[in-house]
Amino acid sequence: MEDNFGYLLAGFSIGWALFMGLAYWTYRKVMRVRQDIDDLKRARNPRPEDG
Amino acid sequence: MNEAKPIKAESTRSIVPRLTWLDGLFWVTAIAIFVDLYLIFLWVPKEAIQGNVQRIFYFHLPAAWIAYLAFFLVFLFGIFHLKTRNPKWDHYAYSAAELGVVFTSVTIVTGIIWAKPIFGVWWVWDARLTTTALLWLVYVGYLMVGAYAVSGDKASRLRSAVGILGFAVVPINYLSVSLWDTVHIEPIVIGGDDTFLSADMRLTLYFSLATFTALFVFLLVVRIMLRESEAAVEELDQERETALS
Amino acid sequence: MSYWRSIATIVRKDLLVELRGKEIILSVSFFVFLMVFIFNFAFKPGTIPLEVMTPGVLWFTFLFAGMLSFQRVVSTEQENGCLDGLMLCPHGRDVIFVAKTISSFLFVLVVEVISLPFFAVVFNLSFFPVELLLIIPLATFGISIIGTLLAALSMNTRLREVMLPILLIPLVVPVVIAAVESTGNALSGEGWASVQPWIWVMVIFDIVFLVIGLLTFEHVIEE
Amino acid sequence: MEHPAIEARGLSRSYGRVKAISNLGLTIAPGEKVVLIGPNGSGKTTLIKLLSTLIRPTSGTLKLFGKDTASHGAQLRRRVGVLLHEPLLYNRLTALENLQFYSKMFNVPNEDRRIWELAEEMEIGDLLKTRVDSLSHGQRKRVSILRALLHDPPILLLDEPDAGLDQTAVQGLVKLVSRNGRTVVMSTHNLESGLSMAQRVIVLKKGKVIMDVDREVLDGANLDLGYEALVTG
Repeated sequence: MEDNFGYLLAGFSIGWALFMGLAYWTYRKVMRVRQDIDDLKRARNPRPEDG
Repeated sequence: MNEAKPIKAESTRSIVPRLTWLDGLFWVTAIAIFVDLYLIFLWVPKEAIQGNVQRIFYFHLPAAWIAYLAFFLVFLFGIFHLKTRNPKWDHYAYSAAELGVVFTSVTIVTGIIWAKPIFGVWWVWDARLTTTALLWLVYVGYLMVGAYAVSGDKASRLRSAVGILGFAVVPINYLSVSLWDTVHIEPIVIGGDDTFLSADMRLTLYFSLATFTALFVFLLVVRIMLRESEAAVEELDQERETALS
Repeated sequence: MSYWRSIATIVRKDLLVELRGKEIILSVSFFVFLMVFIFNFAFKPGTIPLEVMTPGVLWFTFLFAGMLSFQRVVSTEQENGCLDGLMLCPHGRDVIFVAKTISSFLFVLVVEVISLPFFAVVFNLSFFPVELLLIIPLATFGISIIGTLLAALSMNTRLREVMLPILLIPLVVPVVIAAVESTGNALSGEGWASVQPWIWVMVIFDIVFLVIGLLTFEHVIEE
Repeated sequence: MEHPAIEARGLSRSYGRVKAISNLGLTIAPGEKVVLIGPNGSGKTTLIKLLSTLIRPTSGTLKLFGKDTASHGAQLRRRVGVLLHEPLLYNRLTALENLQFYSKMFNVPNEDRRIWELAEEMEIGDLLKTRVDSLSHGQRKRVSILRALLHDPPILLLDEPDAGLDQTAVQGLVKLVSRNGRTVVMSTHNLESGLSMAQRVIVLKKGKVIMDVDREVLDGANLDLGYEALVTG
């Protein structure tokens, strides 16, 4: 490979790695939020429907 | 009326929510991306005429295909939403539209970066690029309708109609722009079809497309979950208000 | 058959309401008058060859005139909840869409006919190419279909004022390109051959969006 | 067996998360006069709009004369007259022009005779030539009632017709409405005009029917007391 793309590859890789890390962190956070919401719903609903 | 009792969110379950198929998809995508990078930058041979600039093609084309896939989904989900009036479809459509705009932006930016060295000008009114730009305009309008109301019933149905209209205009856009198109570029340069590519190039292109698709599916599902959580929180707010009033 | 009779009744009623107030035709025609002035100040005549500029100015003005009219045609139904009155009539809700599109189309056409001589004078057009008799109605109808659909759908939501231009313009680009190009060719006397492909673009555009309008309108217009 | 005029099964309608009508069952025979009573927000107007096919239910079925409103909407609207809070009249047209427009839409035979006939009955013959925007609220209401009766509908839905009407107009309305075998559903706030017109009283609360009884069973007095108790709850 006469023109060495090592630096470009490295740069891109770091960029993508950061992006994917952020994506994974968001994904886990969303899962957590969904569970909290489910808990909230369960906590509210068993209350007898008034009126 | 009784006071809504405060909710203590003490969670009895484990801190880390259980793993799902999304985790599997995530790791597959992560690995595929790095392989894809390796293919694009090191493995695939340099294009004879344009040199290394042409490597951006392996980002530009997949991003364009995914953008059109995303907006096709918005079109489909829009129809389902109008038919069944189930807010679920609106959440799916909105998430797909948001990702569609992201991928369209990537397509346009890579198109511009690619056009500069080839033509010495930033923007070129190529039929494909212009149609994509128009699509971007329509669906940013779509998202702005969304910004007004997350679960407003009428606004969400208006969004679905715009989503359907927006996609239907694509073929006509392409037809009228290519008739109008003054700059003639041979297809290979900006997102041409793949018959001119050598075997290695075609392999890289398809691999890159597969990686982008996996990434798109992952981001879409996460965004849908987020969107549904937004709607759920809004619903709980309304419930709390009615309970308190 | 009663489908077209109902549409004709609604259109006749719209014309009657408009004649009574003449609100739309007068104010929009005056708007076109202003636009032509502004364009003249913006592009000093003589700097740009007229036949290049005229189609662009013409259709830009007609597009904005259209947008003003769609909002008004639809909002006449908003007073006293008249839209509910139409929805209670014994026919499908798509009749309302078709009727309102035709009413908007007629209003904008009248404005265009009124302002064409004015354009001819200011841009000293020596002759009136006959192709325009086909280009102007086709393009105006295309714009009216999408304009009416969006105006009606965003009617009683908070989005009304700002949404129409933002949503309408990207959607009507193909018909505006077709109109400008074919008007340019017609004005420079290139004859039918050069205008014909653009006519097809507009015909396809009108048909596709009329069908989509018919299918989506009733689902969205209901409460 | 003749179909009931109005038949609702498990009917519900929600706006966003608020359930305006929840799982409501109702059967009204042809010719029956029914009055809907209930506090604000109990779903009276929503129910009237549902019966008139103006809005679609989120769940449940609604049949008029045995035909489902979801599939036969347009056809059924020919047999339903509706009066809403809004007069549904075009301000810049005269009352006559408005009525001529609606009679063409409902293709009422020899419409002018019909319009004048009804106008005499409702004593608004002299108003027909004036523009709607120069009519008073009460006059507009009467023109709108006339609009609902133009096509002589077998079902008549009135959403608080007595709001803004003076006593004589209310009597005129009651006389007009309670004639021949027309099925009438009328929602109202004040009891007297409701009772004077209806055989059957339905009390709505939070989108549910909490009382459905014939007028004879309840004389005016204890209905007042009962109503207050029921409604405040």
